[in-house]
Amino acid sequence: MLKVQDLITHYSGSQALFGVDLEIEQGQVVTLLGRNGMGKTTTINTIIGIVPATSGSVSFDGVELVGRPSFKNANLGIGLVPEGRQIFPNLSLRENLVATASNHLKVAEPWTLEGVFSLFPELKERLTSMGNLLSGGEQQMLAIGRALMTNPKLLVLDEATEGLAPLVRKKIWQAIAQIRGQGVSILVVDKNLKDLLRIADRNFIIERGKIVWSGSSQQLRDDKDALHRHLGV
Amino acid sequence: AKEVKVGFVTTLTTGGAVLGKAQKNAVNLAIEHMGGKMGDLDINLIFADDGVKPETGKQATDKLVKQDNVDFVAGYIWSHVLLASRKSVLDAGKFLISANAGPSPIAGKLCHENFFSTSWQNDQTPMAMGEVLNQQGVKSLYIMSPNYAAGKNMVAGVERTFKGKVLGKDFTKWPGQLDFSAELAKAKASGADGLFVFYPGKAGGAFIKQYQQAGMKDVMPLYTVFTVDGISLPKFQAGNLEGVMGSRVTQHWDPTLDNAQNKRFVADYKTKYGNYPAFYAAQAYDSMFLIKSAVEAVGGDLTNMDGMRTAMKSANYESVRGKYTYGNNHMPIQNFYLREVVKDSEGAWTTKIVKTVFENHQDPYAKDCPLK
Amino acid sequence: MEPLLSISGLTKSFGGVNATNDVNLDVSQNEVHAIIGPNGAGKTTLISQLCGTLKPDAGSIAFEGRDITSTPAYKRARLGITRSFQITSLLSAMSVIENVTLAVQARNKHSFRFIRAAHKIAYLRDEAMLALEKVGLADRQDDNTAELSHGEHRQMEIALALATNARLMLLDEPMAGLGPTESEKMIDILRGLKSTHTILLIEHDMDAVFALADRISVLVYGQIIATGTPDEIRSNVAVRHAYLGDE
Amino acid sequence: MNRKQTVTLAVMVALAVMPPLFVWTGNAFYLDLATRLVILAIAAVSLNLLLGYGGMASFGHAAFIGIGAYAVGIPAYHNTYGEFELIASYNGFFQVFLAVAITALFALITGVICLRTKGVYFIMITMAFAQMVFYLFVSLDVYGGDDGLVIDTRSEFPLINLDNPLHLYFLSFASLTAVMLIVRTITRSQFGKVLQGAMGNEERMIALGYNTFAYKLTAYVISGAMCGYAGALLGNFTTFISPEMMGWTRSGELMFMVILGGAGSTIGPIVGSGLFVLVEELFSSYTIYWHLPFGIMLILVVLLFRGGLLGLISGNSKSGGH
Amino acid sequence: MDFTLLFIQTINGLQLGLLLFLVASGLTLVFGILDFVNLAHGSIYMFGAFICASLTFFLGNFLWAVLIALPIVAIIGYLIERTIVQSLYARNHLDHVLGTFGLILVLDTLAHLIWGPAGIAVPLPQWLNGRVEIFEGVVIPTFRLLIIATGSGVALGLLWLVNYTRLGMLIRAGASNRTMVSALGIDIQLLFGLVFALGATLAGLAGMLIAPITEASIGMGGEIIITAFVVIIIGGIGSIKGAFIAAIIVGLIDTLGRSFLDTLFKLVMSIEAAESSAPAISAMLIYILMAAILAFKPQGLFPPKVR
Ligand SMILES: Nc1ncnc2c1ncn2[C@@H]1O[C@H](COP(=O)(O)OP(=O)(O)OP(=O)(O)O)[C@@H](O)[C@H]1O
Ligand SMILES: Nc1ncnc2c1ncn2[C@@H]1O[C@H](COP(=O)(O)OP(=O)(O)OP(=O)(O)O)[C@@H](O)[C@H]1O
Ligand SMILES: [Mg+2]
Ligand SMILES: [Mg+2]
Repeated sequence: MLKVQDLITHYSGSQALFGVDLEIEQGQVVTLLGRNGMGKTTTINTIIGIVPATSGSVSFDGVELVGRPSFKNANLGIGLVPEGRQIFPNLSLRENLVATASNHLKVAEPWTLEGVFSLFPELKERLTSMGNLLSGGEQQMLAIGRALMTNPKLLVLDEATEGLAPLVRKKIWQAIAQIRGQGVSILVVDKNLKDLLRIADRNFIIERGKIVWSGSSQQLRDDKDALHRHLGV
Repeated sequence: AKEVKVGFVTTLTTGGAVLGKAQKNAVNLAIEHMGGKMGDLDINLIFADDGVKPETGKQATDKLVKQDNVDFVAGYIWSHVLLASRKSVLDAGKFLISANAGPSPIAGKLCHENFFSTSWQNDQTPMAMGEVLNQQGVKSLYIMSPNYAAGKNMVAGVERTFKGKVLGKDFTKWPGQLDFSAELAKAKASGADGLFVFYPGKAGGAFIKQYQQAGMKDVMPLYTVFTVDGISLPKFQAGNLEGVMGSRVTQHWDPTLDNAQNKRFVADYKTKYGNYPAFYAAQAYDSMFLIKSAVEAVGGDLTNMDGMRTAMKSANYESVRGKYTYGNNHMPIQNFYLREVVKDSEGAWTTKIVKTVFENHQDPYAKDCPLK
Repeated sequence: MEPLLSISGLTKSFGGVNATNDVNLDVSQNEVHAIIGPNGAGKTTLISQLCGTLKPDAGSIAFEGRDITSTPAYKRARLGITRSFQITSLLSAMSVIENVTLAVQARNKHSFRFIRAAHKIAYLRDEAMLALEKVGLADRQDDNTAELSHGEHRQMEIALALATNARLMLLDEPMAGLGPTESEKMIDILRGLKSTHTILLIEHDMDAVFALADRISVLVYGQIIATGTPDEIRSNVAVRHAYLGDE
Repeated sequence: MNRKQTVTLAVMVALAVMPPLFVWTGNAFYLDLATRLVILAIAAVSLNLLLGYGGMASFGHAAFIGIGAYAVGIPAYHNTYGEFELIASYNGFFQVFLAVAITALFALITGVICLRTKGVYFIMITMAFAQMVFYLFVSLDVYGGDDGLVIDTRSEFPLINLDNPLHLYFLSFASLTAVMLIVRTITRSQFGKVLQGAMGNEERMIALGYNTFAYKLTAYVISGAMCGYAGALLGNFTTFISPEMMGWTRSGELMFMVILGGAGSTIGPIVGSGLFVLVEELFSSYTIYWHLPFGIMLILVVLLFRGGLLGLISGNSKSGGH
Repeated sequence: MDFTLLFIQTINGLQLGLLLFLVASGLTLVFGILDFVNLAHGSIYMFGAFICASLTFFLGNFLWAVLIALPIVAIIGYLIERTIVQSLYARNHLDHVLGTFGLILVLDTLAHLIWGPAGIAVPLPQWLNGRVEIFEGVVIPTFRLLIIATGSGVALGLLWLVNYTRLGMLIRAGASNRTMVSALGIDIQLLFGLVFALGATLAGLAGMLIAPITEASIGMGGEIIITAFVVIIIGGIGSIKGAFIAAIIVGLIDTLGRSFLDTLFKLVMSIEAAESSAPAISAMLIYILMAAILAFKPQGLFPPKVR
């Protein structure tokens, strides 16, 4: 479904990605692991088109994404929960969810406000609060809800559980499993290795802008050396 | 061939360029009428733009004086530009000829032997209007004018001669205020016999429109100075502002003045540029002939400053306003006329002279000038 | 011993939300006191009131026995209270080292020093480097802050707090955004501060909390529902239900 | 030596040697132009302290220039025409002191109010105060109102004679160099770093313990006073002052000089004011429609070079402001 | 005090306020929402006036001219956005200021080249040129009533658009975070282009409505732009409601100041002093007002909830 080949990205001068290869199948949960500053976010942002790729290819359902504006890529069915939440501060919580909601793929049962609120009941009480006045965790939930409201078939979560209470985190993992059940693929970056490995089908480890390891969760648990060398655990 | 270099500083950019363009046209026409020569000398004319800013005007003047080394600097529509530039010209020992601006200091304590005016001192025109108001039996007056130096001069001028009662005065924000609804409402409420205003340039157009839209024409007759002129009238006509028809203005000159020089000027200006010349143009046209009289009087010897000065002082040239003389401060002593807005034979809006208000009128500041 | 920080009756509400509701809390010298609680419970709001960016509706705050409830934020910082931001707040137009240098420089009484070039003042730079080394950003000292990754920004956030050398550090989720490795390291750093500093730690990372905290307070809906040692809290049924959610 | 320093040196050397050459080759007008340029550059450099290093885009700096110029003109006027004996004087030191003191005081008072605001609000409130000064002088009939005030006698100093254009030029040039050095020193000092920090993220600086308001106010007063000094020079140069000099368009021009050259660098504002003055002179001598190419040039500079012309020269695209 | 006069002046103030609102609304839209400082807003206002003036003479009817001029101005606005503004969003405000100042010079000179320096007086159809007697002694020019109506209509329309439509949400979202809006599937470029064009259209409309009162002239943009900024600053940047209320306040204060300040001053000082200080103070009035409001509310009367 998503196939990234030899992706190279530069930030004004300095190179951040040195040829990333990565693949996601329909309905899979795939993780991208790596220490801080290794290029996880850059990979994600390049896939979507927020950061322009220098070279390489990203094909999504047979469409080449590199070189296209990000809104077109998003409309193919990629939903992003960006690093650092990035909710719209000057929109109310409800507006944040509604403003960019869409159903380009004509999903039969699209996400609704109620759907999001049943996932995060906390949000319901803050319906009219401005985005910037929400607590860090509330913002994070909102960012996930906002991505869901675009009814994606590939959900990309960049540190989507940062700042969430343990209970909520747990709920999110459950939700992910549930969404996957509906045929949605998921690319996830997160620090909670234990939780991730429990739900992931496939894991990629990135180091200095290159994929240095990939394999199933069981393989990774067993590969103590890789865990230690690339992730320091 | 030898040449006489003349710098002409006027406004060529911004909205004020309408006035500058009229002056430039008139100066070019004057040169044409002279056949490009003053005596035996070729005329080398350099126009410079002041952008309605004193600093820009001064810089342009400096360039004319220091870089182009002109013999005469003429022009200057705006008082503040003239005041800022004055020292540059006079300190360099050149002649300075104002073709419009006439602020009081220049007629009084800042007067200078090398300065001449082909226009008027600010107070004179409104003084004539004050006299007109007396003659017409206007007992009470409402006054409106922009809140800047020339505006205050105008008001002071009319108050000098007007004998009735001033019921109210509004000094409006300048520049920038073009909506006069509040002031017009006040004027109307005052119940005065007449309304005196001074709104030069585009403020004049705006004022006249609103005067008409407010329906004041039948209630309170309008008396203006420097508001209705050859530049604004065609615009009023195009905009169908009948309200201005019949309104009264005073001026030292009119296109209908009966002398040969004026007839040629007005006729050729109309043919060449398609409309009646405004007073700005008339004064600019005169300034060239004043210079010509000086150059010819000394036989082209431009180092003979005294000779040229004496010649100019005698005002011995064909002025479009007819004969006039110079006071000790080198401001014209001249007639002022009452003019009325009328349609000409072809239906174009213009003015005609109703009568002479002042004969050989001298400005009130001449006594402050140490020159004899 | 008198507590370093003493909070009593602190109340703040936004419209209908009681973000902190009659909070009473003492933090003693050289203690790591963790505050945990669900999202939106009012933890950040509490910190903002302690450091002076938010004005409480009621209640008082005393630092070293002295009432600072209405002391402006910058003065509190001078007294020795520093904070880190949950949502990273750095000088992104400056280099990494410049950021930290400014934090070191803040230890001075004032910075109305106009003559000497700041980058030539050795101790400022040395101290700044020390802080950067601690968080592992020493090799990025000359980079532009905007060019660092999210996790690196989080590390800088802590470096700044460390560099002020304040006696009381209010740390708002210092582990957030850090990878597993980096988190481990951060726990070590904070542990190292224990002997010299007092820390009020807000954190959702329970491993860190249980590894570091001397005492833990649980904040729910703006109210402290429990305070105790890590073991007491771990076994508190209400806390497990409202927050931890395990089992 | 990096490119920026090379440019700085080249510009300063050119400013030091060219003007006397103009005089010897009989191009006195270009000496005038250079003097104008240098004086405006002083104002631009002082504005840059605020704008480039403090993120305070003052849109009212022309008022400081105007007040500075009137501080020369008014004492001279009274010395010539009497009244107000207390301040009547041609003494240059007195006039400059007056210019600097009054502008500093004005900056202090208005700064306390203006600095409560930020960003565009700051731009507008500084403009508001400048407009008040503008209308104040427009209606001050004693000093000519909008017709302005002619300065018959320039400031008198021992040894130097400001009626001599070269003396005036070199006084201005020396002042520019001094002001540049002052700004450069300040911005690299601890004070300067705090100022730049406050520009970047005020909340963070407060959390670190800085009373950012006091630092910003100090910078505002320093900048205002330097601009007042530039005004005193300008008054001596034009020998004429009018409220027009403090209109918002002039404040805007100053701002453009800084941005055009490159905010937040020592030489930027000088390059900017140089370009502004020279291009204006050059273009306007060709056509009265010179604003058209001038405007296109400004647009192109903004579109193509980040951080003004200096961004082009030094090859980095760091931009100042907010 | 004369209450009829007070009433008339209040209506005059209202009318001036609504006219200011028309200019300011486009500015606050572009500034508050696109976070773009458009100094050239005034020049577009001027273009609106000139285009409409020319069309009035060409078509012989003012209203038709307005209807045709509006889309023309919108297209001009859109083109300006595409060519220049678009690449400046990501820059800081000062770059906007410099770039749009350049644009002012270009547009004003173009206007000078196209229409000459003279300015154009715009004739009104007879039915708009008259006056309406509201009640005994209170007569208002018809056209000014039209301005009041248009200004109020635009205010309501904008409030609805920005606050209650999804388009409005997207516009606001785009203002705070372009990248994210785009990453969530919205063509932000197009959206911004349209908003800019709308802002330009509003500026143009204001120019068209002022032209029959004053005239279309070079430099009219520079005269209005500062006042328009004062209005949106007092109101709080980006707030349509704020701009509306501030415009009315400024209109009223300015008009009433001009009308009654001298009378007021004469109560406490000599006639001489009153006559010379009243105009000075009334010219400063809106600036004093702005400074005073900002001193107490540094982000205007209705600060954006976020920025
Ligand atoms: N300025 C404000 N105006 C209105 N409501 C606010 C404001 N700041 C915070 N809130 C609300 O107050 C509550 C407490 O917020 P706070 O940020 O303190 O939570 P928190 O405990 O830090 O949560 P988290 O763990 O998610 O960061 C939240 O519901 C939030 O929406
Ligand atoms: N805007 C930028 N300009 C220049 N360099 C950047 C920029 N953003 C990131 N980088 C650099 O690119 C590298 C990869 O950054 P990236 O954000 O992709 O890391 P990451 O793996 O997501 O890290 P983290 O876990 O901290 O979020 C880092 O070294 C970072 O410094
Ligand atoms: Mg990342
Ligand atoms: Mg929080």
